[in-house]
Order: sequence, then structure tokens, then C-alpha cells
Amino acid sequence: TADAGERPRSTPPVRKLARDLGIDLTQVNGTGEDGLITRDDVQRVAAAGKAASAVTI
Amino acid sequence: MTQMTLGGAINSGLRHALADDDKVVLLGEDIGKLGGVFRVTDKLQEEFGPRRVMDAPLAEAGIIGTAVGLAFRGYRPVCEIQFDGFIYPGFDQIVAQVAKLHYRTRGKVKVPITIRVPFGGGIGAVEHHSESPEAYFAHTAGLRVISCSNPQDAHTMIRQAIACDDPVLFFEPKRRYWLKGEVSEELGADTLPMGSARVAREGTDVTLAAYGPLVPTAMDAAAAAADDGISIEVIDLRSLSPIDFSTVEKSVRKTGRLVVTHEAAQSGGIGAEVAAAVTERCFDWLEAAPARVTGFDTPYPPAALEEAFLPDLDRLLDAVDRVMGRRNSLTGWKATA
Amino acid sequence: MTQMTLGGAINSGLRHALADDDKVVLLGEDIGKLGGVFRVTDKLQEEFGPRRVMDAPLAEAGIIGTAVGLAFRGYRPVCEIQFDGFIYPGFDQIVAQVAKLHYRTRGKVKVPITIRVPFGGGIGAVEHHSESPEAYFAHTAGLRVISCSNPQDAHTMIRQAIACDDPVLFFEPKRRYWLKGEVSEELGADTLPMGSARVAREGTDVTLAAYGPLVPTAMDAAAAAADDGISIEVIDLRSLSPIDFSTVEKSVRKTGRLVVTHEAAQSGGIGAEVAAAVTERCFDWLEAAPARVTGFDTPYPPAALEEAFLPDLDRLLDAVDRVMGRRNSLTGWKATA
Amino acid sequence: MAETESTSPAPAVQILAADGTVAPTASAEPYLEYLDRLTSADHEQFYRDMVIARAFDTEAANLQRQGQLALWPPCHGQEGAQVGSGRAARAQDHIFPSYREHAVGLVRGVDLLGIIEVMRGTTHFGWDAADPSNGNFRPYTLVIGAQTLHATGYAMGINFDGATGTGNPDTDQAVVVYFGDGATSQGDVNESMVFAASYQTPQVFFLQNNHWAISVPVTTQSRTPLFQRAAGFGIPSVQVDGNDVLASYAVTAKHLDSARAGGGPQLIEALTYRIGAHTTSDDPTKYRTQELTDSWIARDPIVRFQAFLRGQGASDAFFDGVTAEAHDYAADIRRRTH
Amino acid sequence: MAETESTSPAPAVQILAADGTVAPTASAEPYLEYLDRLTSADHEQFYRDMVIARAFDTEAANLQRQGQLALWPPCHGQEGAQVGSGRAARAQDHIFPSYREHAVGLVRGVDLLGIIEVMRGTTHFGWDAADPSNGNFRPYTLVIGAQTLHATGYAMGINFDGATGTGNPDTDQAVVVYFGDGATSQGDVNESMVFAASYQTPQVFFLQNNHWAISVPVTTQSRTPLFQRAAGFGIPSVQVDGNDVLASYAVTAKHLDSARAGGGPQLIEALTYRIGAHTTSDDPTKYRTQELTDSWIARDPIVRFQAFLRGQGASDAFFDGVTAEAHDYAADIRRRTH
Ligand SMILES: Cc1ncc(C[n+]2csc(CCOP(=O)(O)OP(=O)(O)O)c2C)c(N)n1
Ligand SMILES: Cc1ncc(C[n+]2csc(CCOP(=O)(O)OP(=O)(O)O)c2C)c(N)n1
Ligand SMILES: [Mg+2]
Ligand SMILES: [Mg+2]
Ligand SMILES: [Mg+2]
Repeated sequence: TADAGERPRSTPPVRKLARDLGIDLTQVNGTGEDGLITRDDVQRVAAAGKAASAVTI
Repeated sequence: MTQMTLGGAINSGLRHALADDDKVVLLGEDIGKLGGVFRVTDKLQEEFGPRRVMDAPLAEAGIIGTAVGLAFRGYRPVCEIQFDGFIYPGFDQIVAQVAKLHYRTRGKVKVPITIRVPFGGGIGAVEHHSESPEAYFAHTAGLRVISCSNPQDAHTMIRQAIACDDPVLFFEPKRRYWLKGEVSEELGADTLPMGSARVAREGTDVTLAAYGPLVPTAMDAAAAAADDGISIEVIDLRSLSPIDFSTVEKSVRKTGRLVVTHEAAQSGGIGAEVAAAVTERCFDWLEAAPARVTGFDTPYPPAALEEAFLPDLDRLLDAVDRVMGRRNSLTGWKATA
Repeated sequence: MTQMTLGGAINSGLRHALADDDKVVLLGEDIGKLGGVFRVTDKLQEEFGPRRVMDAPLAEAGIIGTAVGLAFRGYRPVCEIQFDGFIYPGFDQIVAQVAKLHYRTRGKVKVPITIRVPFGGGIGAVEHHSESPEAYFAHTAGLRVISCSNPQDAHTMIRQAIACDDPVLFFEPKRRYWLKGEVSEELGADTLPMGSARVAREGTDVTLAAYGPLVPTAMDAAAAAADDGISIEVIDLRSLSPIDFSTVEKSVRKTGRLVVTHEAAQSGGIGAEVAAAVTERCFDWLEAAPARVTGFDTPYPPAALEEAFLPDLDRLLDAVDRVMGRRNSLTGWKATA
Repeated sequence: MAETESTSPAPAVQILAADGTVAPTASAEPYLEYLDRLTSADHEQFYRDMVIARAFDTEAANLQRQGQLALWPPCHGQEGAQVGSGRAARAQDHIFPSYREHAVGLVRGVDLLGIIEVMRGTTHFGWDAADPSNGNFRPYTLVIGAQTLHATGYAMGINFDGATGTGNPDTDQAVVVYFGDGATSQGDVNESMVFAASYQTPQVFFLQNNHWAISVPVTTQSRTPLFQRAAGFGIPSVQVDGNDVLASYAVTAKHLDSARAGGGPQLIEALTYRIGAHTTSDDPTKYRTQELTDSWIARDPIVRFQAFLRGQGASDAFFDGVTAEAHDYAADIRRRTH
Repeated sequence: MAETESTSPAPAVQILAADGTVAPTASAEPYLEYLDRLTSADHEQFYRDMVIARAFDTEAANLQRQGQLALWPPCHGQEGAQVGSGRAARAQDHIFPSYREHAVGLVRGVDLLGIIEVMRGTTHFGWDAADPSNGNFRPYTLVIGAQTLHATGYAMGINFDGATGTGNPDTDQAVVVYFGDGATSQGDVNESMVFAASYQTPQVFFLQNNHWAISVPVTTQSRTPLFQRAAGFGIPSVQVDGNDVLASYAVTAKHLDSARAGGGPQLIEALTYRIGAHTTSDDPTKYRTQELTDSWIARDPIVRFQAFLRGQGASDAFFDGVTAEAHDYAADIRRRTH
């Protein structure tokens, strides 16, 4: 998603959200403009993760 | 309450200061009989005499330097620098003496000097008469730097500046000298203290920080944006050193977006400090990078070009669009690179 | 390649400039027989004569103002300001004349003046001898402002400054005058052009931007952080106006974190501009708000306190911890408020 | 004893009495030879210069009133000082004006539309001193006194180039710098005298004492005749009646030659008067009486020189011709301003 | 004629010949009455002051060499100028020093440890001029010339307060401001003369011409005797032998009284010499010869005054006592520095 050597792109509040949810942004696909990771993208991964862990347990 | 122009409100503030404290003296070029080139000291020499309101020899270092000596003697000098562009010959006395004396003497020596500076562009003037040198002084530790945007503040703030024991640079928005408003000469408990910013208009989407001449422009931008469904909170910084960051921070934590504007060049201007400090304080709340709308990084242009140089409604609204992530007809700018 | 001190490398750069172009003249206080209070002009008067290397009368406005006239006449004056704190009497000539002439004359008049300023603290000096006034000039449109951090750059950059048709403020890190390094006097195709920053050390976690005296400190911090598993990319800005933001931007897009440092007061310093501009350019890549490690917002303290005032290894590493979101023993700071 | 006392100065150098008759003061004696060199064509040229400058100045003030210019600083009343000194400078000399030297610009060959353009805010520049047609007349400087240091630096450069002091007055270069009575208080002006004396620059400081710095009388700047300021810097100086174009010419010519011959810097104080407002933004009624202004109007440099020329036999046709020429000059400025 | 010429000045005011005999110059005549008022106790005090100042200065330089101080600017050689002028100031006068006026600080009652503290970098301050025990001696100013404007502003304030010119020399206040030969080139110093003359301040400009601004000789600052600078500003001035403590005293006392009596600002140039380096960071061998320094060592103000006192019958016991006292003063400084 990101240029070689560049960080995943997002905004500070979304980064905070990801931090709070324990999500690594390098594992998130951005659907915003030019691949920007949005709040929804993080929440989608979080929900999927929850679902996944629910299954594992 | 009396209807006054901004310049008249300063005149009346100076009159109060002269009347209230006989240690207050005014000195500057042409401030006596002429009443200043903008008439801000009109009639004050007539009223208080040439000892209280002095036409100094033509030398800015001399004006500031002798004010230092007068302050040592217990006076509260109020210096007028005739135009922004003529403060530089006095720069050494301001930066190396006025600013440092309180610190140098571990608080023993106070220098309650007020330096009045008509500043900014927009009046079609010739070179050196439209500058915005405030950032030089805001970067200088030991000075207070303030700027007013309306008659009431002009009146209140000049009196607060003169009453203050710290040295104060008082930047007067010269193109707003003729702006009219109601002024109360009673400074009461509800008067904003020196150093505080003022929320000039409440809003929820974008914080727009301005000071001095651009506050009315910012208010116009807020009104225009409201028509477009964007709610702008306008903050009149009032104090540029120190900056009342708690007021700005509170606003940005609400809006998530900041635009800051001034006439001075962008690089190293007040906007840089506001953007950097707000980013430090509000990082996790920011939806977009703070945007700056400023003069360009060139000397102030000839008057014929000043409209293109000065931040105006269009440029403010463009920045609002940018921090809102909206394209617009002016720049077609995209929210992310 | 020759082993030189930083001061010696400037001396040799000046010698080259004097030898290469007989329009180059040096003027300043005590730069002749004495060779300058830091001996940076040592032996140059002996070699080139008192007409090329002039002991000026004791007046900074006079030195800069006559340099303007010499530039009009086709000379390339190199002025020495004896100490940072004594540049202010010349401020008007620099800001209102030197900086504006090229613009004022629509490019017809060039003022290829170089103003050398030993700057910064750390040498235990008395008041006015440890200042960092670079931000005043970086905010002034029309000037180039550069600062060197090592002997090779010192040599290269003073020659580039003198060869440049724009006015240049050349800030020399006085406490590094005795720093030694290999210097090549051949300026070739691989020499970094004036205005460019330099990646002094590559890294991936944090970008640390410094200039002048604090570049060695930044390099030490990077070495210390590496032991701690943090990879710091150190950027030596070299040019403070204009700033080579593309180099900084490239780094921050990689690291997502920025620390910027200087000795000057924080408010309105170079760090504010770097933080604000990088936030504008790299917002979506930033993991944390850019952090500033600077002198405090007070006048420069008495020498006995300067260690507490100056950014050092501990304060740089603390800021690195902060942008990395790590608590540490120094401030116990939390990444998010 | 070592104490210095301000002795009352000798009267200013004057050639023409107020009524235009030739009546040199004793102090004028050393300068008379420079007058002998003038032809009647020169005299007529001086007159033409002053009248055209006056017409230009009046036209510019009109243009300002009509909103074409932000502001106009008139030179009305100072034409004698300016034309005399400007004509005294030689082609190879370099002139550093302040912002009121319209008549000097005229005699140096500058298209005065450049001044109009500066004052109407379309440019900060005006004209290019490097263009030979501009008579080495540098652009205006608005920061009071700043140009005096530039002038001194330039004159240092002349010395370094060996372009003066060779003994040939027709090629040896010198500098004239103009500044006002108010400017004498600025640090820069005093520092320029220090540097000029130290480097023995080929330079004339031409101080137009027009008695006002905006609203502040010269007595606030100095209680002592200003030309005396120079002596303490080691600079020979002289006071001249600035409303006497011949005196201004002769004194400037002699001191310029002295400067170019290696005599170092010189200072001339020309006593004159700002008949008009400081600029069109100013209101002189606030700070000075009409009587005072009238007393100086009575000493008008053009009227005086006209009387002199009449005494020399100049014809009505000549005066009418000059009037017409001046009218055309002004009309041309007006036309090109719109 | 109106031209000013730098006539060669009358010799500096001197009371004591180099060998300590009383031999007033003609120029000293107006000042002699001030000497008549001095008692032999006063004379002994002058001597004590100079010797203690010298011992203090020497001790401070030692402390610097031992790493206790960042830097030391010695006053060695200038004690005559400083003690004479410092003792001439009255209790109610206000003193604005530069950074080398250690002997003036001493006679005004300042604990000189304050100077040590400034130079060792523990404070920018040193002492509080508002504390009466400090004799209205203001803290040092390191930016060359800046204090001259402060002094003038302060003196303006004295005028505004009506605290001078009442006719009572025992209460009427005046200001003394110290500055160097190098400082005379700074704009600020010249502007301070403009303001002082304009406001007719009760003020003495005390210029110590110690012949050097670090490595630059006074001739680079001025080719004319510096005291002559004042006249052009409308300020009476005088040149005095600064190594003659009696001359320095009498001249300062008289001009201070003249200033306090409404005579306006006055300027005194004291000819003296910086025997030591500019500061301990300086290396004078780079720019001046030992012969020149030796010629001034031969004019040492202390030696000369010692000879005078011997001529007046002072005893060995007196001199030994002063030496011991000076030694104790220095030892006390050393003890308190550690
Ligand atoms: C440094 C500076 N300070 C103030 C001003 C504003 N100002 C413009 S003209 C003027 C008076 C100048 O008086 P003088 O030097 O006598 O020149 P004149 O206008 O009489 O020709 C002043 C105060 C300025 N241009 N520059
Ligand atoms: C504005 C300024 N410029 C430069 C300096 C550096 N400096 C310190 S002392 C000095 C020479 C001063 O000479 P002078 O005024 O004769 O005093 P002296 O040291 O001889 O007592 C210089 C250039 C300074 N302190 N301030
Ligand atoms: Mg004038
Ligand atoms: Mg100055
Ligand atoms: Mg000296």
C-alpha cells in the first residue's frame, strides 16, 4: 500500500484509535484517498479480529 | 459606552493612562503638536504638556534607549514608533536591553515600557510602511507582544500594557484605525486579562486563529463559511507572546482543525509557532495538518500588489476547505498528497 | 585532505575567497592584526593587506551599511560580527536594506554580502556572547541563512556564501571552532550545493533535525539510542532559510517521527517552522507530534547555568522517547494526553 | 584652554542677496572662482532646472490629490539647494539621495516618472542607477539616514579602485549623499561620518536643513548649527544659503573637488525651507504658522534667481520659454501617469 | 568664513607633572578652585582608592588565570581617571558604567565581589543600584555604548522630577556615564548626545580614551581629538590628563556642578591607557609594541600621585598601611570567590 520505506498513511485520531484497539496499521488496507487508512478501515479490521478471536476461542 | 474608532480608543486609553499616573510619559516622533501621523496622540500634548508628551529627536534607538533610562528613574514611558518598518534601528535597545533587564537583574529592575507600533499593510503606503515585525519580538524572551483588533480591545489593552510592569510591544493594526465600535472606559472584573485570547465567534468544524488586522477578515470568512455549512470558531489571539494556548487548544480539541493567519511572511511567523504548539498539544485530535494563510516569503510588495499579498477572504476559505479535506475552485487542492 | 579545526577551515575558506576574487573584502572589528577574537581571520590581513582585510570602526550598523555601498560598487564584502549578541545594532541595515535591495530593485541590484556570525553558547562566556539570533533572519525574506557543523562544511559553505550573489548570514558554531576534521579544499561536482540539508546518519525510527553546534550532540544521541534499539536518522539542516524540506520530508515519511533541536528559545524558533512545515507535508505519515528540544523562553542565562539551558544528550533522548511513545526516567511523559 | 565653546558661526555662504543682486558674503570668497567658470547658458540651465522641478512637483501633488499617488513629498522651496549641488556634481560622480531630491534627479537625467511610480506604489525601485542615462543617481531611500552609510561604503570602494585622487578632476570620482536635518539625529548618519573620516572617503555630505522633520523643528534635533556637527568627526564643513542656487553650486563644486583630490569627506549644510507639507498626508497648520512659511516664501530660490537673470539681461522670451517647457514637462508626466 | 577647521586643541588639563610636582597647565586654571577644597585626608583617600583598585584588579586577573573567572577586563592604568571622576561625583549623583569601571564602583561603595560574579558567570547582575549602599552605581553594560542612552533618559527623568537645577549643589542630582574611545563610533553614543543636548540633561559624558578598542587604535575611530566631537552636538567639552587623579577630579567636579546647575550636558575626555590586555582572552602582542606600553607605564597614575603625596610629606607608614589594606581587600575577594 505505502511507497517503499514510507509509513502507512493515516491521521492522528485514527492512529490513536488503532493504538487503543491494538491494531498494527501496516496490516490495514487503506480505502481513503490515495490509500489513506480511515477510521472505518481500522474499525473493520478490529471487528474482523474480534470475530476471528471469537472463533479461535 | 461611547462610539469610537480604534485609533480614537487608543487615544482615549492613553489619556486615561496619562491622567491616572503622572509617571506615564509619551515619547516619539511627531506625537506632540501633530498628534502623530495617525493622530493617535491627538491633543494629548495640549492637555498634558510637552513634558508628558514629547516630540523626540528623530532616532529610534534614542527613543527606546532613553525610555530605558526613564524607566530606571521610575517612569512608565510609552514610545511610539512611527511605522512598523522603522522599529529596526531601535532593535538592539529592545532586544538586548529592554527584554533582558528584568532577567538580568534577577527581578530587581523593572522596565515598564510600552512600545506602540502601527503595523501591517492594506493602506496603499510606500515601502517600509506596511510591515509586520511581530514575530521578531515574540521570539525574544522577556517581552510581551500583544495586538488589538477592535476599539474596545484597543482601549483596554493599551491601558493594560501601560499598567503592566513588563515591557510590552503593542501592535496596532493601522488599516483598522478607522474601524468603529462601542467602547466602555470602565475596566471591570469582566475585562479579559492581558495575555488571554478571545473566542470571537463560536464554531465546531474549524478553528481559525487570527490577530490584529486580520480578525475582521476572519470574522467575514466565518460568516461566509456558515452559508456554506461550515462552522468556524474564530479566535482572536490578542497576545502573541505569551500565546494563550489553553484557549486555542480547547477549541482545536473540539474542531480537530486549525487555520492560522497573519500578514507577516510565513517562514518563522507566529503561525509556525501556533501550528507547532497546537500540534504538540492536540495531535491526537487533529483531523488535518494546521494550515497557514500568511504573507508570502518576500519583502512587502509595492502597494499596487498588496491585495495579492495580503491574506483575504478567498485565501482563508481555501485553507478552510483544505483542512476540511474539500477540493475547491481556487486551488483544486487535495486533502492528502 | 588536510586536518583542520572548524575555525581553521573557515580561515582557509576565506583565504581561498580572497585569493580567487579581488573584489572580496573583509571588514569587521579586530579582524586585522588580531585576526579576530576567535582568530578566524588569522594572518589574512598580513597576507592580503589592510585594504582587503579591514579593521572597521566599532559600529555594526556602520559595518553592514558600508558593506551595502561596497556591494553597489561591485565588491563582495564579508562582514564579521564579533559575537551573536552584537548583531542587533546592525539589524536595520540587514533587514531593511540588505534583505530588500534585490527585491526592491526588481533584481537589478545584487548585494553579495556575507555576514559571519559566531553564535551559540557553551563557552562559558559573559552576557550577550552566547546568543542564537538565527530565527530573526530566517523570518526575514530576502536573506539566506546557513550554519555549518563540521570543518568540511565550514570550509565549503563559507566559500559558497561568498560566491553567492544573494546576501548570506553565515552562523558559525563558536563552541565547535576547535572541532577537528579532514577538509578537502577542492570543491567539486559532488559538493552539496548551498541550501541543501545533509543526512548525517541514516536511521528508520526517528528523524532528528539539527544544525550548527547541536549536530555533534545529535550524532551522540543517535549513537546512544542505537544501543537502546532505536534507529535515529540525523539531518544536518545546514540551511535555515530556505530550509531543504524535501530532504526532511523524505526522512519523516520513512520514520514517522520528528525531533528538532536548537539552542535558541523555543517560541518562534527554527524548530517551530520545521515542525509546522513538516506537519503540513507529512501529516498522514506522522506517528507523533514533532517534538522540539530547544533553549528555554528566557534570555540566555549566566554561564554557570548554561548546561541546564542548552539542549543535551539527555533532553534529546527524552524527546526521542516521547515521539516513540515511551515513558522514561527523565520526564515520565506519556505518549498520549 | 582645552574647553570647546560654540562660538557663533560665520554667516552662511551667500552669493546673491535676497533681491537677486550679486553680493557675496565674506565667507563666499574661497568659492568665487567656481562661479567665474559659469557661462550664461549655465545660468539659464540652472533656472530652467528649478522651474521644471517646481512644475513637476506641483503636478505630482495634483496627481496625488486626484488619487493617482498614495503620497507626495514635495521639494518646493528646496530647488536652489538641489539644482546648485546637483549641477556641481560631475558626470562621473555618484549621488545617493534620500526621498525628496526630485530636482537633483532631474539634473542628473533621471526620468522623473520613476519617482511618480514609487510614490504611487507600482514599484519600490523607480530607476536603475547602473543605466548611464540616470547620471549615477541611486534610487530613493525611505529609511531615514540609511543611505549615508551606503554612500560612504561606495566612496570607500572608489578609493579602493583608485578611481579618485589621481589629480584629474574630470575623471576622479566622488560621492554626494543627501539627507535632512531630522536625519542628523540618526545613529547611521553619525556612523557614516565616523567611517567616512576613518577611510578618508571622497564624499560630500549634503545636508538640506529645511527646518522640519515632519512636524518637529530642527531645534529639537540640535541647538547648534548643524554644519558644526562635522568638525568633531574631523570633517571640514560649511553652511550655505540653500536658496541661493549659485552659492549652492559653488560650495558643492569646490568641496567635491576637494574630496576628489584626496581631501577626504566634506559636509555642506544648505539652509532652506520646506515650503509645502512634509507629504500630502501631512497638515502643517498643526505645528507652524503661515507667517513663518511666508517669510521663507519671500526667499524663494526661483524668484531670487529670476531677479538675478533679469539683472543679467535675460529676456521675457527666455522666461516664457522656460515656463512653457516646464508646463510641457509636467503635462508629459501627467499623461504618462494615467 | 563659515568653514570649520580642526584647530590644534589646547593641551589637556593637567595639575600634576609626570614627576608628581604641582604644575597646572594654563587650561587647568578654571578648575583650580575645586582642588583648593580638598584636604590631605581627601588626597590620602584618592591614593588608597587607586591602590586598592589596582590590587583588586590584579587579584581578579589571578583568579581568572586559576580558572575561577571566564574572563577579566582589567582597569590597570585607568585608576587616575576613574578615582578622580568617581570621587568628584556627589552622593546624590547617578553613575552609568560600561564594564571596566572597577575603581569607580569601589569609590561608590559597591562590593566588588559583584563584578567578580558577573565575570565568572554566576550572574548577569552583580549589584543593585537601588540599594543605597551601592552609591547609585548601576550594573555594568556589555553592549558597547548602550548605557549612554540609559544615562541620558535617566537624566531626563531627573529634570522632570525637578531634582536638579534648584541651586543647591548638595542635593541637585546629575548623571555620569562612562564609555570608551571605541564606543564613540556607535550610533547609540551619538544619539545620546543628541538627546542630551535636546533635553539639556544634567549629565557628564565621561569618555575614557584608553587608546584601544581591543586591538583597534583610537585613530581608526577618529582622526580628531575625541573631546571635540561634543561641540558639534552643542555640548561643552574638555580634555584632561586621565592619569592625573587631581585633574580628573577637578574637571569632573566642575562640569558635574555645571550640569547640576542647569548647564546641560558636558563631555570630558580623559586621556589614559589600557596597560593590560583588553581582557584576559586578548593577546596585545599581536597589535602593539611593548615600547608603547612602557611609555604609558612611565605615566602610571599611582606612581605619579605617590610622588605628589611624598612631596606633601606623606609618611612611609601611610604608604605601608595602604599597601596592607589593599592586600587585605584582595585577599578578602579571593577568599569569598572560592
Ligand atoms: C528610521 C525612520 N524613522 C522614521 C521615519 C518617518 N519619517 C519619514 S520622513 C521623517 C522626517 C525626516 O526629516 P528630515 O530628515 O529633516 O527630512 P525632510 O523630510 O525634511 O526632507 C520621518 C520621521 C523614517 N522614514 N525612517
Ligand atoms: C555592540 C558591541 N559590539 C562589539 C562588542 C565587542 N567588544 C567588546 S569591548 C570592545 C572594544 C571596546 O572599546 P572601548 O569602547 O574603547 O572600551 P575599552 O574596552 O577600551 O574600555 C568590543 C569591540 C560589544 N561588546 N558590543
Ligand atoms: Mg527636514
Ligand atoms: Mg543604530
Ligand atoms: Mg578603549
